[in-house]
Amino acid sequence: MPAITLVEAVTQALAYELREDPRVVVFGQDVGVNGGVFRATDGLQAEFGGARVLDTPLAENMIAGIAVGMAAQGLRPVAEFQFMGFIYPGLDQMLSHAARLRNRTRGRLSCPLVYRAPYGGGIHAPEHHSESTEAIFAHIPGLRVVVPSSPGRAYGLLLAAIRDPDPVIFLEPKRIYRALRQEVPDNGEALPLDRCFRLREGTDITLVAWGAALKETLAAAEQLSAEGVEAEVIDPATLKPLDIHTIIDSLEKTRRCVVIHEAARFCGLGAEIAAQINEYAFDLLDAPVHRVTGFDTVMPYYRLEDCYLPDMERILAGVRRTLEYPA
Amino acid sequence: MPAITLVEAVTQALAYELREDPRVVVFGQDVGVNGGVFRATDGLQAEFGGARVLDTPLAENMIAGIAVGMAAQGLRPVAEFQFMGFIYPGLDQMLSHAARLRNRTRGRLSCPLVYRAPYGGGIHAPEHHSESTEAIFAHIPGLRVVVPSSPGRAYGLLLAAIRDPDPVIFLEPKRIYRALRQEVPDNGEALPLDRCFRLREGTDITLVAWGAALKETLAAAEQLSAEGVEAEVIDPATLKPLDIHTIIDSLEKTRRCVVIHEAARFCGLGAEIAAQINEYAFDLLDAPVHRVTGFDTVMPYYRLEDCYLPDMERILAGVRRTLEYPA
Amino acid sequence: MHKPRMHLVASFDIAHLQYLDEQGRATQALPDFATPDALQAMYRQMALARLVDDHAVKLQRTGQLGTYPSSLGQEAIGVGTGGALRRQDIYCPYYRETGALLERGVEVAEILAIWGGYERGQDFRHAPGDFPLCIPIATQLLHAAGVAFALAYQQRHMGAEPRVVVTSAGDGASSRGDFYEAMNLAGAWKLPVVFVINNNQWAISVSRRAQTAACTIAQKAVAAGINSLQVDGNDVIAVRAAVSDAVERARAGGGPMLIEAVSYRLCDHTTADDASRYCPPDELEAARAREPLLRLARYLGHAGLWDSAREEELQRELAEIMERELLAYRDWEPEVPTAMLEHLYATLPEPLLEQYDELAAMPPPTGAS
Amino acid sequence: MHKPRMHLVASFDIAHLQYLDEQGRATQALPDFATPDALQAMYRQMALARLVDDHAVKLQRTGQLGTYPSSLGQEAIGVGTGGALRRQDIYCPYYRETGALLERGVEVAEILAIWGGYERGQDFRHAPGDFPLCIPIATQLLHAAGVAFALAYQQRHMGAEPRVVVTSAGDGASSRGDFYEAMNLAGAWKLPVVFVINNNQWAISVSRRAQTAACTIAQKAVAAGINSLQVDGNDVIAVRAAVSDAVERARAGGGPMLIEAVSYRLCDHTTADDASRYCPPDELEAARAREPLLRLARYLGHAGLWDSAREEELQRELAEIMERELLAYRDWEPEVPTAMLEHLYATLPEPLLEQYDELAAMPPPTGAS
Ligand SMILES: Cc1ncc(C[n+]2csc(CCOP(=O)(O)OP(=O)(O)O)c2C)c(N)n1
Ligand SMILES: Cc1ncc(C[n+]2csc(CCOP(=O)(O)OP(=O)(O)O)c2C)c(N)n1
Ligand SMILES: [Mg+2]
Ligand SMILES: [Mg+2]
Repeated sequence: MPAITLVEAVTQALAYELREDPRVVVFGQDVGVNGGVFRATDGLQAEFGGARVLDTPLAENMIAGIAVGMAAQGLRPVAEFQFMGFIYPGLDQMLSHAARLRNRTRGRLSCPLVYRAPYGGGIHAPEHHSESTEAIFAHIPGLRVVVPSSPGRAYGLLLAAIRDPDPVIFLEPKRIYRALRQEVPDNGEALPLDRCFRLREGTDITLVAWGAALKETLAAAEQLSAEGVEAEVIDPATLKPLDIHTIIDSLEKTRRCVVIHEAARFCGLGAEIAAQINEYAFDLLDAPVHRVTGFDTVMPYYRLEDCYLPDMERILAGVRRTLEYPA
Repeated sequence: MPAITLVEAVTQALAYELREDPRVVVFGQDVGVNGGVFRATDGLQAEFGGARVLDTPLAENMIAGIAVGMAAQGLRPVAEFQFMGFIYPGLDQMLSHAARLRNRTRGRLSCPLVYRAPYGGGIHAPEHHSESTEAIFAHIPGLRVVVPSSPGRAYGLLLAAIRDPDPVIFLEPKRIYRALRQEVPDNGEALPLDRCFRLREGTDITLVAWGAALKETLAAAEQLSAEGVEAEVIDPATLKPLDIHTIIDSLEKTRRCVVIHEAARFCGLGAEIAAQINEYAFDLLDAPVHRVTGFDTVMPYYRLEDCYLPDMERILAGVRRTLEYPA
Repeated sequence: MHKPRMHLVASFDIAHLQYLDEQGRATQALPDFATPDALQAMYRQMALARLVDDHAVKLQRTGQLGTYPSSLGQEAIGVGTGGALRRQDIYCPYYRETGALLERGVEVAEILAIWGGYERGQDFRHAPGDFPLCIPIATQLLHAAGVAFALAYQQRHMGAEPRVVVTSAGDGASSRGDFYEAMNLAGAWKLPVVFVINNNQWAISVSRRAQTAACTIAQKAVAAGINSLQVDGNDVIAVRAAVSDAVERARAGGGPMLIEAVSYRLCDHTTADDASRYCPPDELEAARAREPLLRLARYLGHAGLWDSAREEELQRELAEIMERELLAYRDWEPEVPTAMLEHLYATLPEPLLEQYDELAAMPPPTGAS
Repeated sequence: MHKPRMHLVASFDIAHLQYLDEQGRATQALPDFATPDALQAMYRQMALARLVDDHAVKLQRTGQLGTYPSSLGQEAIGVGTGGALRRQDIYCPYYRETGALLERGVEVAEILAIWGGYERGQDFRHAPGDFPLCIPIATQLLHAAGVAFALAYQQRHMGAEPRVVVTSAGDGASSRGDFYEAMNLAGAWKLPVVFVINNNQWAISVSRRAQTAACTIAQKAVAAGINSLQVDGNDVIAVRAAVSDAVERARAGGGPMLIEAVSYRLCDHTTADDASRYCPPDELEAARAREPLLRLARYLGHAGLWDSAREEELQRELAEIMERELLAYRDWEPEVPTAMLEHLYATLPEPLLEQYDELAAMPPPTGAS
């Protein structure tokens, strides 16, 4: 079994589900012959035909809106937004309809759909191509927000997202689309949603991160280990609804926590995690929950993007500060 | 001087600035002859003419987008969205352009504009008419998010917002549009943005709330006072950028804090406030920061809206829990 | 510049359809479906819609209902449209839709419940595939395009029978990008969807002329390369004929269509509105003379198919229905606080259990109205 | 139903304008502006645009520039459009705009800096009122409508001279609601704005035909009730004539216009794209024969206004300019980390000071490219 990248795992999951479930349709800009600008849908139109893998006209609001109609009528639409920076015209449909249809019809109609988008910075792309605004979606009741951080989790979580009876925003960290390879058996086995993954065991500090930021976070954990500090690393994966209990459990051991995310800090998901830790584990804490995040400004053009993204230096600095607290 | 309501204070501020600054234009759906569905622009078209107070076609994305062009070209547009529930089609323009134009042109062009919207629930309005998603906007770098909670602050803060050289989302708590009257001199004096207002002094606990939720919060503070508990009540008013220091200062006295907001809890602004308190005042705290908020679900149709909104009971329960901590 | 020579690359005509003029006289031979029975049935449905609207407004005025949008004067559009669909077709309505909802089998009590603050009103018992009333303007047009894709897909790839979706919106909605994006996709993908615009001349206080420089709404279909037609929206026969024709063409694979039904809002926008602030009284008066019930009654009268006795009998019958439905609304089972979390997801996620328990401990609200 | 009688309520024609055919022969008398000097100047600008694009792609291939969108084959649209504006007019461009930017006085080094990862490239020194290049498709069309309102407002109420805004977008952009909303407002408010669509037949891999069932983009203006015209976008004279005419009409208060310039993308979508995955080679070959530089060169050659000596001289001159600009780009002053906070607000809000200090303490990035 050849080892595959995260983006190939996405393709593999889409292909699996297209094959198994005739209700699944995949659509978006350039997802057909071109296979998507990141090749996430490469070969799918050739295998499943233009009736199930479709290029749409260029209109994100439309893409978000038709998915609601398709899902309510019994299909399992998987819609691609080319970059997260272009998802916003679709927000109205996601918030006002996809997230609410089940509730407002008291369960009569529902929205089993997936909105996929590559997200995050660090690939030297032009303006508006490096967004990470997961917190906006995580604030919306009725949605699920899922971020994979490895080929295996991309495969298993995307299968789960497609099969989930409710709408899922599936954000793919494009900086690590091809960063590492894993063997991912194409066995159709989904991974659980709404559950954190513990990526590394440790006793001294808990690091919470998701998506591409886990690359530097795990590297920081290795570095710390060389220094005798064992960090526990937790990937929430499903950011909403958030499984806080796995994080709290970890804190019972470590009593210290750093949250790392690429997104701007203010009202980012780190704030919610910090607030919940504060609520559920106030007495456990030996130091304030520290956030290592993007800055509260627009993601800069590529010359400065490495200064914006949390790197190992900043993660290590945050960890040391937290370990040394009060100092 | 007659006492006026919050919505009348909005009208008074708009009229003042239309009179003083020929660059100001007011537009939106039904803001002309009809004076807005809440009458916030009542009489303005009659006084300032159809060239400066304009009904637009029905398209929120358009309203948000043309404001960017107007502002960049030297006008001072004040755009009304009829309800916050209909602002989302404009989010793309707000996030991708209004908030960024100054930054991406390195100061050459800028966006001195105001996007106004009535917000919040509790007026028995239909579906989608009771939203409070200020946290979405507060996450966006480059925006200011301002919420008045009294006629005086509505007047002073709206003047400040119109005069501010950067884009402001001005959210008007419609539940208290007509809840109380104050004498508000029409003297053109703006109130400061980016500063909390201390609405009540107290030593035992700090209550942070904004907009309509202050009504119940202040009532709860009175009730507590009768019981011998003196709550300090802080209205951030500018939710982004947030003046955390006034809140921290208060905590130096009280060491306990409850944040109250109508919006859904998860990734709401209460999370950011709790996280920052945790960061800046960890050692001050005698109890976890407690959040009394809307539930993490869709704002229900009106029969249940009072169950959704934080009421005095829930605020008092939150305060007691925080005061009694650890219990 | 001096006038250059140009050549023509495309041409478009917009046509208007009418069967009954303002005096209720047939302007041409009626379509086959317009049998005496069918016309009387349409009249009855329009009269019921008017009665429901009238009662709903009164309920609101007496604090027994929330904001309500009457369709007074526009009954022909709803009834003509609703009647053109088959049961298994799908309808994606906007909010001003009494006539069409009744045609679809939605119960009057359900309609009242929606505006009375109960989500469960949207759980249309007899129209289980239809979309709920849609408040955010024009967004439903995209749902309809998605439904149309699904129907065509299920027909072609899953052996389902051919079905069609009809969706409606107001003239104001035609300014929203959604309207255009939905039509454009429907055209590009040749989807079985019919867009019906209730051009009642107002979007709250904004007149049709302030809304767009286009002289018809129908011509907006040209942008999407799809067919369109303007109909006299006060002539239920014309509406029904046009929508039926479009629906059956779509069913046969002929693609989408836009229908502009020209009418007039003879009432406030909703009970929260005061149209006297902006609506010219003479314009309103003139429009009143063109209204659809009077027109059809006149036609039926000329043809000996209607008289005051039958009218009285009809009103008695409708009043009874209304009575029953009002009771059903008054006895509507209240929602409990936990209801707001019960249908958010298929299964309540664990992190929400705590909030669910908090709601479960709450006393039910006391008679909010 | 049997065919009912309908009456016509509106009719629309879409015209096409061309001056030079594919062989560079005049198909009609040229407009007055088309003097030998003017034509040679347009040729020069198109050639410069092509050279800039060519070098930019090479810079990208060698790691010295980020993703770049060439306008190869579409130079007539940019140059024809840019030349139709007066200095004080405003331009709201999309991202595929080399020719128009050069016409507006934007420096080549600024263009390279934008795509080279420096925000400061957007600070157009010689076009201070123009909007920056716009990446989110179609959003700039709304800015243009807003600018047009401001220009008309400043003229009518603040004594400013009459000015016009021109904005551009691709064929793909015409599927976005923004496009329609912008045109509709421009029509309803009669704004001085001209919309120019570069119909290069592709939106990345999605063909014009997959984008819409409309047979022209020009006809989309019918939805907004505004005028429109299709021009041969490979004929710089036609583009310039059409845009100039529209601009001057708008300046005189005649309202907005949509111009569809029909061309072909003779290159990859951007350097990140591989058009061979989807673009039929024979279609591409056929399009190459219609390209704008060759066409104008042929016309000028026939007229004795161009020959290989002049071409060589021109290329030498342009190469020198390019050399100079490449140096300016290479010497572009790097941005320091704090730059990302310096222009976010007019004044840095106090709560951001801490983050500013953190950035100030950072070492500047080491030669990211
Ligand atoms: C997106 C959105 N914006 C604003 C509103 C508020 N609103 C409700 S109805 C209405 C006017 C709609 O006019 P039209 O489309 O002509 O339909 P009509 O009510 O006249 O039938 C407006 C602005 C809304 N419901 N949705
Ligand atoms: C809103 C938005 N969606 C998607 C993209 C990604 N994207 C960049 S260019 C492009 C195709 C645009 O095609 P067209 O409008 O025809 O312009 P062209 O590039 O052909 O000149 C797409 C989909 C984007 N930049 N913005
Ligand atoms: Mg209307
Ligand atoms: Mg194109």
